Amino acid sequence: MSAAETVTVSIDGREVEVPKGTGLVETALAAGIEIPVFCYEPRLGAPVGACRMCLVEVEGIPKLQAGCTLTATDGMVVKTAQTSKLAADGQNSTLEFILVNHPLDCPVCDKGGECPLQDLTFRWGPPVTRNTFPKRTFEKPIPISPTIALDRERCILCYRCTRFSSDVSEDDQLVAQARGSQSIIATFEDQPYRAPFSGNVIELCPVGALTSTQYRFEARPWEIQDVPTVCGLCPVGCNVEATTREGKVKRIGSRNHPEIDEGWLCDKGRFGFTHLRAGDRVVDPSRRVGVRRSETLSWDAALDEAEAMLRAGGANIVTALSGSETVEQAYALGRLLRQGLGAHCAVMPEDVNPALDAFRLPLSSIRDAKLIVILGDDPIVERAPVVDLWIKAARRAGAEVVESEIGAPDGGVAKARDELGERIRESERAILIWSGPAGNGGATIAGLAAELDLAEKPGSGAFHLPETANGRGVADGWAAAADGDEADPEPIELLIVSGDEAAANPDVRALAEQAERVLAISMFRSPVAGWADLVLPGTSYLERDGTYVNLEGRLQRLRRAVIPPCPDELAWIAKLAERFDVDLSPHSPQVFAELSERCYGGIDYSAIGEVAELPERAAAVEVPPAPKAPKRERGKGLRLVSYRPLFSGPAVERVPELQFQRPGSEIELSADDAKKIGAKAGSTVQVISNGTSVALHARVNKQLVKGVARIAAEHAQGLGTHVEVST
Amino acid sequence: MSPQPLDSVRGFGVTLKQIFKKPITQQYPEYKRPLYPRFRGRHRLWRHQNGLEKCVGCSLCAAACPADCIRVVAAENTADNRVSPGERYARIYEINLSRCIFCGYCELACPFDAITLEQEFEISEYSRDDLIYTKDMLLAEPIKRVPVADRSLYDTPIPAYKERS
Amino acid sequence: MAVTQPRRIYSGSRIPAPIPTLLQVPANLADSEDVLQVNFGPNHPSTHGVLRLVVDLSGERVVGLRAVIGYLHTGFEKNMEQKTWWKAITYPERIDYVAFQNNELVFVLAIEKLLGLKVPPKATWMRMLLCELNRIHSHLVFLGTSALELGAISMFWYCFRERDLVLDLSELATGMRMHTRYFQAGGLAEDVPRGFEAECRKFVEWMPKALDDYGAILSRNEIWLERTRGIGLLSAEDAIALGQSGPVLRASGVDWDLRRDRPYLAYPALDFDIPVYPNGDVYDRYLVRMDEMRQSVRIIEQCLDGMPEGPWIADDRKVVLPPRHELHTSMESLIHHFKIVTEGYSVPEGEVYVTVESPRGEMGCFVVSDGGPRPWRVKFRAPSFVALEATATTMTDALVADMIAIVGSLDGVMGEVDR
Amino acid sequence: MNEPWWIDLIKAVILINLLLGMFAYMTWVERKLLGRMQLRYGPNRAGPFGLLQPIADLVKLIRKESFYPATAVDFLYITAPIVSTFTALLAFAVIPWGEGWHIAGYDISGEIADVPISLILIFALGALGVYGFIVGGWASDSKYALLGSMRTCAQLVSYEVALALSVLGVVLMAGSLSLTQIIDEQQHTIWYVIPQFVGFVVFLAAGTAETNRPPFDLPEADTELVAGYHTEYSGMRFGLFSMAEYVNMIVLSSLCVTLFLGGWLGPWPPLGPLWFLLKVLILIGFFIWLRATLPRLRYDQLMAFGWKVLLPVATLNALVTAALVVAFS
Repeated sequence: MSAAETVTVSIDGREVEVPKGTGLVETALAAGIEIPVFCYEPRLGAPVGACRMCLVEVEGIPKLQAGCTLTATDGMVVKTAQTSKLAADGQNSTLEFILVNHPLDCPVCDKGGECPLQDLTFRWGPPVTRNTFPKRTFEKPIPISPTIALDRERCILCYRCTRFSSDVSEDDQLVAQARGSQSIIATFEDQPYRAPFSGNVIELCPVGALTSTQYRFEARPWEIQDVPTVCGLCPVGCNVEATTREGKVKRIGSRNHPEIDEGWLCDKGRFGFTHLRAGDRVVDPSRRVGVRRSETLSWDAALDEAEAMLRAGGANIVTALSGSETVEQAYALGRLLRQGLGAHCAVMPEDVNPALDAFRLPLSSIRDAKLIVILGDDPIVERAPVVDLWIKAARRAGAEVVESEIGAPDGGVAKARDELGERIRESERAILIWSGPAGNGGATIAGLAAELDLAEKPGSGAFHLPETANGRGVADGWAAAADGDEADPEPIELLIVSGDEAAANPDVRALAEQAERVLAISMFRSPVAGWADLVLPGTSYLERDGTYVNLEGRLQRLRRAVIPPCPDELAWIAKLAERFDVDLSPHSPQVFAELSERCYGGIDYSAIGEVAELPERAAAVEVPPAPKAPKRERGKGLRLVSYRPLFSGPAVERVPELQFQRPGSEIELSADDAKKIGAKAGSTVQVISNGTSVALHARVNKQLVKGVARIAAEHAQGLGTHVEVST
Repeated sequence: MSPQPLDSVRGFGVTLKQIFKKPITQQYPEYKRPLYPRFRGRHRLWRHQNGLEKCVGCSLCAAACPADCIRVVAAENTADNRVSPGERYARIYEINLSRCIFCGYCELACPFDAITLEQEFEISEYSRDDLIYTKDMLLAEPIKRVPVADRSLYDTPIPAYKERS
Repeated sequence: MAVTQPRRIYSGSRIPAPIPTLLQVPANLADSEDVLQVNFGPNHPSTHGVLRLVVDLSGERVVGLRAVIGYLHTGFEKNMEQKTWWKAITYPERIDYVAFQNNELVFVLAIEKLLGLKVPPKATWMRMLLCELNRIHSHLVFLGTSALELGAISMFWYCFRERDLVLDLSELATGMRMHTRYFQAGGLAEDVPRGFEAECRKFVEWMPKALDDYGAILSRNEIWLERTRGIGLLSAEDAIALGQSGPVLRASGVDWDLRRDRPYLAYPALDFDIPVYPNGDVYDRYLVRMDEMRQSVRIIEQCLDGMPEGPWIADDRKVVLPPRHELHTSMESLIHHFKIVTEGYSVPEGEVYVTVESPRGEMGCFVVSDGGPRPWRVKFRAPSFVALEATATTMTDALVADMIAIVGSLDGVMGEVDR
Repeated sequence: MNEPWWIDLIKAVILINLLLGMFAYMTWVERKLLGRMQLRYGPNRAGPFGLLQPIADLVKLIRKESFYPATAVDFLYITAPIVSTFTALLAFAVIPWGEGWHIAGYDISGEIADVPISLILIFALGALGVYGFIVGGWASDSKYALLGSMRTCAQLVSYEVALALSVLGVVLMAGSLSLTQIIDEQQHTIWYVIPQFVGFVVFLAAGTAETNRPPFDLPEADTELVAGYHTEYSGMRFGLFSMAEYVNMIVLSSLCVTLFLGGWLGPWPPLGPLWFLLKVLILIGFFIWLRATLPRLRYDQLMAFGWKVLLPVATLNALVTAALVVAFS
């Protein structure tokens, strides 16, 4: 920034030079002076000055000013409470005023100990009270959703939560009702606060007014340990902090990676952790006996059994990976199977194409984009929720967001190329996003980006939103383990199913039919136990050490927050590898050091750091031509597009608090189709296919191509590729 | 100082005269000296008069404990299981008395006067595990009781924290 | 050619020390088969705590000596750095478990100095009183155990009789017989209890008589004199060079007492003498402590007479816990209580070194605060540790039995030495 | 001297048992008296006034593991306490505790064996008993025990001389080495404590050292040598050492009573053995009193005291007595 654009401000006698337009709070911070705030939060947009905690004395203005609403101007002379008696008195009065009706709840309140109101009162506020009258009372606590409890007595009306709801997540569900001292925070018409990002208001609340029901009375700040790790439930890889107490995860909080999540988390990542304690968690290995029965085994016996199965399988082993394994785990499995046994065949969770790396960008660059083009059939929020917030931010900042039609034959690529090509080329910062299946692991979108010459333009790029959290990393790890030819073994002696996602994959299920025997690694007693011969317990992302690669291609550290109830995969894979003369460490740092040489250019485990860096853009590679789209089956009625909703999957299914977030039984219809069928929005329609009939609520989505209907996967079970819809 | 043989003998007088005095040792298990009111012995948890527990499970005692010997796990009161007034109660309350240093910071920290250090000091056990006192043990009347000296003689008019509200 | 001198970090001689801190076996005896190396300690009936002396004996004569410490190392200082200031107050008193009250005082004084906190006079006077009681307690333990080690077994019981009276007073005032945590930053944890003065006066009247009895048994006893006079000699120069303080220093003829020379609390307002004896032997150390007990009784009496009325703790709500009754009515008080208890008060950035005259000498506390709620660094200057440095010097030409007397007279408390 | 052998045997059995009982209760008396001097009650849990305490101690000692140092010289290690106890008990055989009685036609003397040179016998046995202590400490192969037995060796040998010299005056005055005759002489004349006061004092001092009693308890000075020569002993082997010491103390007190305090003589009534017992108890009480009051001497001071004070005084006393006896006879 050039010198012309800076201003000089004097704060408490300290001269500080800051860029023009900097808020006074940040300016003071630059001078090493703290101006206490409650409501001020730059991520929520423009400051509102609601709490008056930041009162400062500005020379030339007779009244005290709310510091957060001011921006630094040249020659401004500011005195904060540290030097100005007036400002200190003002702050004291503000705090006294806030505390007048604040209930004596500290010992009970979950926020106690990490509460900004406590902190600021202790540091700046009055030590004694002058008020003896009874306090205002409300009914409390009010569950505004199964995950959030609202205590109106504690609320200091800073409007952070409502601002988040209206200005960030744009769900507009939290509002302030009534006026003055009677103001309360409420949801719209007492409906539950049902939005994918609702949990963020808990973290935003500077008092204990909005608290998590999961964390309610579970732990105190001095009893917990926060483990910095990465969320493993979607490909975004938000940086989270797992709060643990006595060896159990108690809550998940944001760790604010400014390039990935900016401190926002979706409710799945925030509340989904209780699946660790699910009742049907597999903790012991078990073996199938007879047709239906299974017996638990000791670990030694299980390893013996597994060894026998592997020896019998030899090279004719197929491994089905989930995409939720760590890179190390995939690598270890690869070393064991590929080097130890020569079994190179794997079923990958999804395609990964390196061509996309040439258009790599941090997610935060979406916010700065001028033009965003979204392709693919799936809603973004269902695939990579935080990306949706970035797009909303971009839209608020004036970017143009173009969503392609859903259900277009090629995902809208051709249309985008033809109709928007020129504009994308000309746009200063244009970003392409592919959200949906059939993107060929990013090759499709990379191909389009290459065509539009985005590789050379900083600030422009392309994202492919994959389905699994670590699909890329798993592919890297598996590939690094050995370089052998992948030949389809015939017959399949042994199928290894790694993880619950793989077990739920119908293709894997079909493979299992062909395989002689099946070895499954599963966290939960899912149906896989019925068709696997040996089930070994799996672990969750919160229980592992290792690395994940997110959708940007960023390598991030996963830290073990809690000890799993069983040995983690790496531990027993290493043991098993020993029996096949494969030298493998059970500790992820060593494994990473080994694999890093092979696929990440030898970077060090410690170099990944708490806030992971995004690698440089890779050199452009030849984008392979998209494989010919399989010929569409023709059928009667509307073609069905189903997508996997955010609130689904093995983890979410085991979290009772999140069930209300699961998608409603809806069918999305294009306006034309709806008109043709005569379905109004919200009316019930019968959806028939393959002899299955489902009653769903109709919803009209103008983005849908005519002749296409979209249903969330969990409501589309049993339905074929085409459905007939009737009222 | 020159040696003075007679001075050496004076000590014999001192030892001899003790025979005719009453021994100062106390026959402990039979006789228990009254403790002063401020004595800090084993902890006690208290109930309100209506039977509800005073403890709300806020863990302030655990935070104040320099020896980290208190473990509190809280839970929410429900209509059919009301343990304490208010929203929260201590589901688990354990004090590891083998770690406790009897500094009394827990009773200073407790905002509800739910925990106090009482006069009982006979807390030996054969096993360390037995020294982890659970909530039920802490709420119960102590089995062994020790006399306490007259409070009106030996304590400040309003004892700073032994007040029962 | 220029020679680069290594940069000197420390000027002045350090090693080898001018005065030996260990005794080397003389060359003519070094290879002799008659030299018997014996471990006295860490478990031995005569060592106070777990001091280990590796002694080379030629017959009964000590020809070589090496003290080994560290058996009671508990990491108190490091532990304190992990605790809030408030919680850390419970630690120093456990370092020297005999002079607990003085150790507690030095840390509390250090906090108050960093905070710039004014302590009400009543608290100051009560602190003096308790510290002097504690001094008597400490010296009684010294006297009882040293006499026991030299065979005068009854002394042990007589001393512990009075020690118990001191502990009773401690229980009355603070609730605990030892490790009281009664001194808090800003004053006292509680008001001086009713009835304390009467009980304390009884003690003050009784104590001189008891001291007379001790004197009758030991001070002029021929065997005691034989055993202690001229034994364990430490000259004034050596004592100073070895950094000695307290009774060990004063028994070597150096008139130095922090209560008078670096006054703290309200000692300047009191009238007391500082006993000094010139010979630097075990007997003089014994005499210094005997006289100090008498002086302490005088001080206690004056404290009782002069105890001011008023509050017992400062009224700084950012440091001192608010009154309990306010917790049910005042949000501000509840928050302050909550924060002090859980997070602790913050102490301004800075470093201080505070000393008090503990029964064993200069008890120093060096504290660095980074402005946070926990001490950044705590270091104690432990008089016991320094006293043990004189072991070798005082042990020159000693016999086995003298070794016991000398170690006893240096009065080290291993908890403080090792920390 | 017309006692049949079986009367001697009966007397010996009774006496040994009495002596053992006395040893046991001497520990009780010592602890009780010491306790009272130190403002304590002393043992008071086992039985009324703790009277069963010695039995409890015995049970404890017997049940306790008798550990055995790996490098000890086994034969000597085991026999040492036996030697000490045996000689200590044996010495009492010649000490007269009564006038003698005539029962059922038998003349029963007031001692087991009236040996003409009984005094020399006692000293001889005492000197033998020392071997137990010395050998026991040496055989334990422990540095503390070795130091302890070195001290025992030097201390007992030194004080034996003073002790022997201190009784020379008595022997000269009585003109006999037989203890019965010495008592007879005292009956005719006066208790020798008065003419032989110096000898009495020297005897007491040397005797205290000889029996390892404070302030001369250097061989087992606990604060210096842990437990001296019996550091490595436990259980009943330790018990035997302890017994030997206490029996030695009884023998010494008895000898002192016999030589200086008129033995079984008493003013009235003629209850010989009881008077004897009373005097012995008073002496033992005095030993305990010493222990309660005095600090321990240092080793070199002890030796200096023995050789430079006691020995010359005893010698002088013997010479003066001899001169006076010659002069008046």
